[in-house]
Amino acid sequence: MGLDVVWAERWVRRTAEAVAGAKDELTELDRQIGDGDHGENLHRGFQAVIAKLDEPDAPERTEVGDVLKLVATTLMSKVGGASGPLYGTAFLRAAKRSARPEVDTSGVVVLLEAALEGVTSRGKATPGEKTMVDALTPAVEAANAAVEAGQGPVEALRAAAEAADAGALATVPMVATKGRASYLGERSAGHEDPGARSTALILAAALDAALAGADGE
Amino acid sequence: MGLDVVWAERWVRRTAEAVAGAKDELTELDRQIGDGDHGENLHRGFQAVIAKLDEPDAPERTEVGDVLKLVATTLMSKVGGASGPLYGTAFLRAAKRSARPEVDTSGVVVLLEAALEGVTSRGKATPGEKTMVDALTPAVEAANAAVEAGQGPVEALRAAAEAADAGALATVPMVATKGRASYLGERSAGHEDPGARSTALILAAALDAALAGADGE
Amino acid sequence: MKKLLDDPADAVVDSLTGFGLAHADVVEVHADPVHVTRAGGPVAGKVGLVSGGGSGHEPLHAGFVGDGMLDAAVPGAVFTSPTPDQILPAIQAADAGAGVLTIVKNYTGDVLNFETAVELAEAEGVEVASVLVNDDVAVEDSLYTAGRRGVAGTVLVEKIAGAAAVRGDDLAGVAAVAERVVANVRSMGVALTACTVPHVGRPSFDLGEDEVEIGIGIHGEPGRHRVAMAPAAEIARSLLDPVADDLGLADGERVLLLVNGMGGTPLSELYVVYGRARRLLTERGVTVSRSLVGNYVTSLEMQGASVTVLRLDDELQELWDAPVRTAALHW
Amino acid sequence: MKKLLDDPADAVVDSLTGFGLAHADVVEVHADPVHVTRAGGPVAGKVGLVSGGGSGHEPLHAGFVGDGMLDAAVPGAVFTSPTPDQILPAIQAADAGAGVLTIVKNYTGDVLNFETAVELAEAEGVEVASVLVNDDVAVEDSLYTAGRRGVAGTVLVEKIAGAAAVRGDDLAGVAAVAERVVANVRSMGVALTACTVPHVGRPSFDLGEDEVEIGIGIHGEPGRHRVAMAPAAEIARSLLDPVADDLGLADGERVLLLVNGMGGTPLSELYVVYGRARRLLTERGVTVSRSLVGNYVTSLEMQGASVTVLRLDDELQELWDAPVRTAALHW
Ligand SMILES: Nc1ncnc2c1ncn2[C@@H]1O[C@H](COP(=O)(O)OP(=O)(O)O)[C@@H](O)[C@H]1O
Ligand SMILES: Nc1ncnc2c1ncn2[C@@H]1O[C@H](COP(=O)(O)OP(=O)(O)O)[C@@H](O)[C@H]1O
Ligand SMILES: [Mg+2]
Ligand SMILES: [Mg+2]
Ligand SMILES: [Mg+2]
Ligand SMILES: [Mg+2]
Repeated sequence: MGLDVVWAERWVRRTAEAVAGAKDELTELDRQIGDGDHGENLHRGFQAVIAKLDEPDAPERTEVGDVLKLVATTLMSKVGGASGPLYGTAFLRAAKRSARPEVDTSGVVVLLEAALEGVTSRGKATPGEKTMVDALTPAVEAANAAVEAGQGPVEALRAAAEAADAGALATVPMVATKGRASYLGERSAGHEDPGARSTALILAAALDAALAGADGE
Repeated sequence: MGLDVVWAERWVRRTAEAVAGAKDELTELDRQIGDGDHGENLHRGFQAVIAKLDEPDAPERTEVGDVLKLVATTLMSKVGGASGPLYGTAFLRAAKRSARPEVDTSGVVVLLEAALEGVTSRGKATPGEKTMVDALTPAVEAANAAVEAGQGPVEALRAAAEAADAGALATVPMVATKGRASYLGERSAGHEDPGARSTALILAAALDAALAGADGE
Repeated sequence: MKKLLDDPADAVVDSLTGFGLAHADVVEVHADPVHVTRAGGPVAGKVGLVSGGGSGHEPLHAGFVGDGMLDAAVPGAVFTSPTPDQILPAIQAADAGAGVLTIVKNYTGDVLNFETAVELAEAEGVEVASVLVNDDVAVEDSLYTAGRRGVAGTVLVEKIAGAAAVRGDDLAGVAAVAERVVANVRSMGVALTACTVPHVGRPSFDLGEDEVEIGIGIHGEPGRHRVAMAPAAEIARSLLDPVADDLGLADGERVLLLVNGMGGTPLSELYVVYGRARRLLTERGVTVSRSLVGNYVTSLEMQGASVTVLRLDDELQELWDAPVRTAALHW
Repeated sequence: MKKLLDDPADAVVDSLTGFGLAHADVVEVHADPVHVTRAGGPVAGKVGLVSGGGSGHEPLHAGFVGDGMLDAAVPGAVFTSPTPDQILPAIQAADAGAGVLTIVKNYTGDVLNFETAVELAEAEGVEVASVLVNDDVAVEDSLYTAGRRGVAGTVLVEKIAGAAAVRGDDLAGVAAVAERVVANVRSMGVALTACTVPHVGRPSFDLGEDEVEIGIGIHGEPGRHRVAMAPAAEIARSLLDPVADDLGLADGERVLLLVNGMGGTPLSELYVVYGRARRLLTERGVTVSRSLVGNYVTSLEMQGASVTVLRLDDELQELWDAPVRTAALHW
């Protein structure tokens, strides 16, 4: 089983569902250390993505990158806030590096690496600054380790999703030095970063989509 | 014992004390059906009256009317709101009719009648409109009855004070048709009129002052 | 109660002091007795305009002192009419020999205190005319009340009468223009929250979490009736309809639409209400040719808004457009 | 949550629609993508000015579109930066061939979205310069943060850069004036209450009945520290001192003092704070030669205020005094 266009579309739809379900949770996290709009921002963005996906006369999408590019441009034009351009650039770079019908194990790593590079090139955050980078960085590392251990693409996604979840949780004690939460200084400690949490959600959706495909769903 | 300048000054001081003590109660009544400032208005006014009374080089006051005139002009210039000119005019008319060293029983009636006339000439309220008129009108009638029954000035004041208190209580079920409370229509019923209550306080203070004098206090 | 104040008892004076410092080019603030006059004194030959009332409605009235509007304003204690000893010097300061028009909102307290002051001013030889503003249609039956209250329409009366005075109208003329505005302006307001008078320290009435009070006054006094919170379009309708009906607005007429904030409502919400009210007027065939949206006649930090409609003709519109240079209105 | 809105999801668009109708002589509101341009289009030969950011700060920025200030404004969702597809057409509409200056408040979201839009605009052949406003001294150590935020000082940058553009400065010149304002303006704010984002429906942070939050941002985000409610004089000091210290204001200098309301605070309280802040400046030997008091850069219905000081010289003061004709600033 490969990670093809069907997987990519399914990933996007699962993400939209996951974001819809977690909207209030994300907003509450952002309310604690930001401005309380992260859930709404992402929800607005992914609803727009789904609307684009469902457009009847859209050109046929044959490559994984086609789907990711649609996500990228839609998030960039619909989300606003910090997360819009950051996720937008992440998906845009990932799209460029996945311009083929199917992504294999090392393709997963390439895709995630490109996404991380997109986020850091725009946002200039390094690990430990309490941002989405703290979920994405361990995800890339874990996927890499899976490849080196000779595992398949689904296992690589599983490793990435689990590492992102752990990475998001690990932001709790951090003191933010990037993004809005940085204004709180020490008071930002004790709360999970909303962007790190949403990154974990997105990667969990990628795994779900792959598992659903494997089950023939 | 007569109601002389000493009585008049004592009346004013007792009123100031009574108003200070009832400030919150009056304000709460006004909050229910008005704009919540009656206690503060009267308190501000009578504090100013006391300051005037205490001025060291004030001309000697020999007539009851001298004291009442000081109250009138001070209330007019310091209270504002509806109650300022109404009480101001009441005391001014009362002052004019008590331009003598001492007030006897019928003098009490004349004084109260003049006050009532002052309020109605300015405010155009008739009994039953849920205003201070509903305390002052029965007070005048009761004092009159005391005179006709041959009672003394202190008894006349007692009758007036008791009637004013009953009159204030009787405003509770009334629907206001004058003053701010009138804007509430039916909703003004069920609350005592703050101005009627303050009138009852003022007349109770007049009685207190007379009793204190009678006790040689 | 959390307010940016020092001693609540000094709230009015402290605020006026800051106001005077910030706008020294436009106004002069006098401390004893408290009143505000136009910087530079009265304009020779021009009818003087004086208004006043309880404080807590800022920028009304002091914010409207200046070229093209008021010559003096008299702020009382919060929600309490000023006293005659404040009003008298304001009238005298505004008099340049052509007489003075006092613009009084119809509240028993304001009426009685201005009446007394006018008597005193006339005794001092000042010619005075008075106009009573009573634009609040929330007060339905003036037979059973102290009469309709003066609310946000006051700012329109002050602006337009001010322009008539600058134009050179005599006292009777300025008064007639002011009366014409009064005759053609109606308002109605809604409160989402009550307000808290500084020295009282608790809200002026109690309002449930999901209730609004329709027909609110501007003194923290409750309104006509209490209803469940509703969308802006519905609230706009419950304010605009009684106003337009009372004015008897007909298809083809032209109006000024003022959506006024009560102090604590963000501008963004006022524009939502404005858009809704305007649509309702358009549906009636009425053209909105002039507009004003903002906090002009407030109730401290109350959340809420009022809708005011003034029927316009060429003259009133021209007087509205005439230049004005005050702290709060400026064009 | 009680707000004068219809569907909270449409709050921004509904409000802008009303705004556009009320000020059709000054602005044009575009719906898709949402942006606001000056009525009459760009002025030939003049540098165009564009600003934007999350909504909820009204009248910022749309209220400052008009002669002498902005050529276009781009409102995002409430407290959320606008997107590049909104910003791009605003930049294009503001361009009259002399290039465009974008004025961006320093928030990660605004910076990133404007950056993207500017790249796109440049690709379309528009010459663009950008200035970042970061006047909020509450953010102490920019090494450990996203840098100082842009708050109320933004309105001063927009006004003064706007006047420079009208004067005929070229793009580099207008940008230099804007940078000079940024270099000389500092602000700090306090919140008495939190605000509620319409689609969130609950306050953006929790604040006790007797607490205030010092160093508040304008996005409902908490501030530097929480202290017990205090008199206005004390609060004014805790805002003014860090501002004046950071500016390094010296005896004999001249400034513009802006006391800005956060949306839910009555004007009367802002003047109290103004009076206190002004006294503190006077005590430092600093002359307040220009003033602005009112709700200009708000946080929805938040109660609170900010104090902004701009060091003036003859040129900046002259540009401040230059005529302006927008919905929210007019002289
Ligand atoms: N410089 C940055 N680099 C990486 N991620 C960032 C940066 N700044 C902010 N973020 C992420 O963005 C998230 C906030 O997104 P969102 O709430 O949508 O935008 P905004 O902060 O503009 O309201 C934060 O939780 C953080 O993970
Ligand atoms: N027309 C009137 N005639 C007599 N008394 C009146 C009239 N209008 C108001 N009052 C009295 O004044 C009282 C309110 O006084 P106060 O609260 O001090 O003034 P305001 O209503 O201006 O705030 C009422 O309770 C009522 O008794
Ligand atoms: Mg956010
Ligand atoms: Mg009262
Ligand atoms: Mg009152
Ligand atoms: Mg945001």
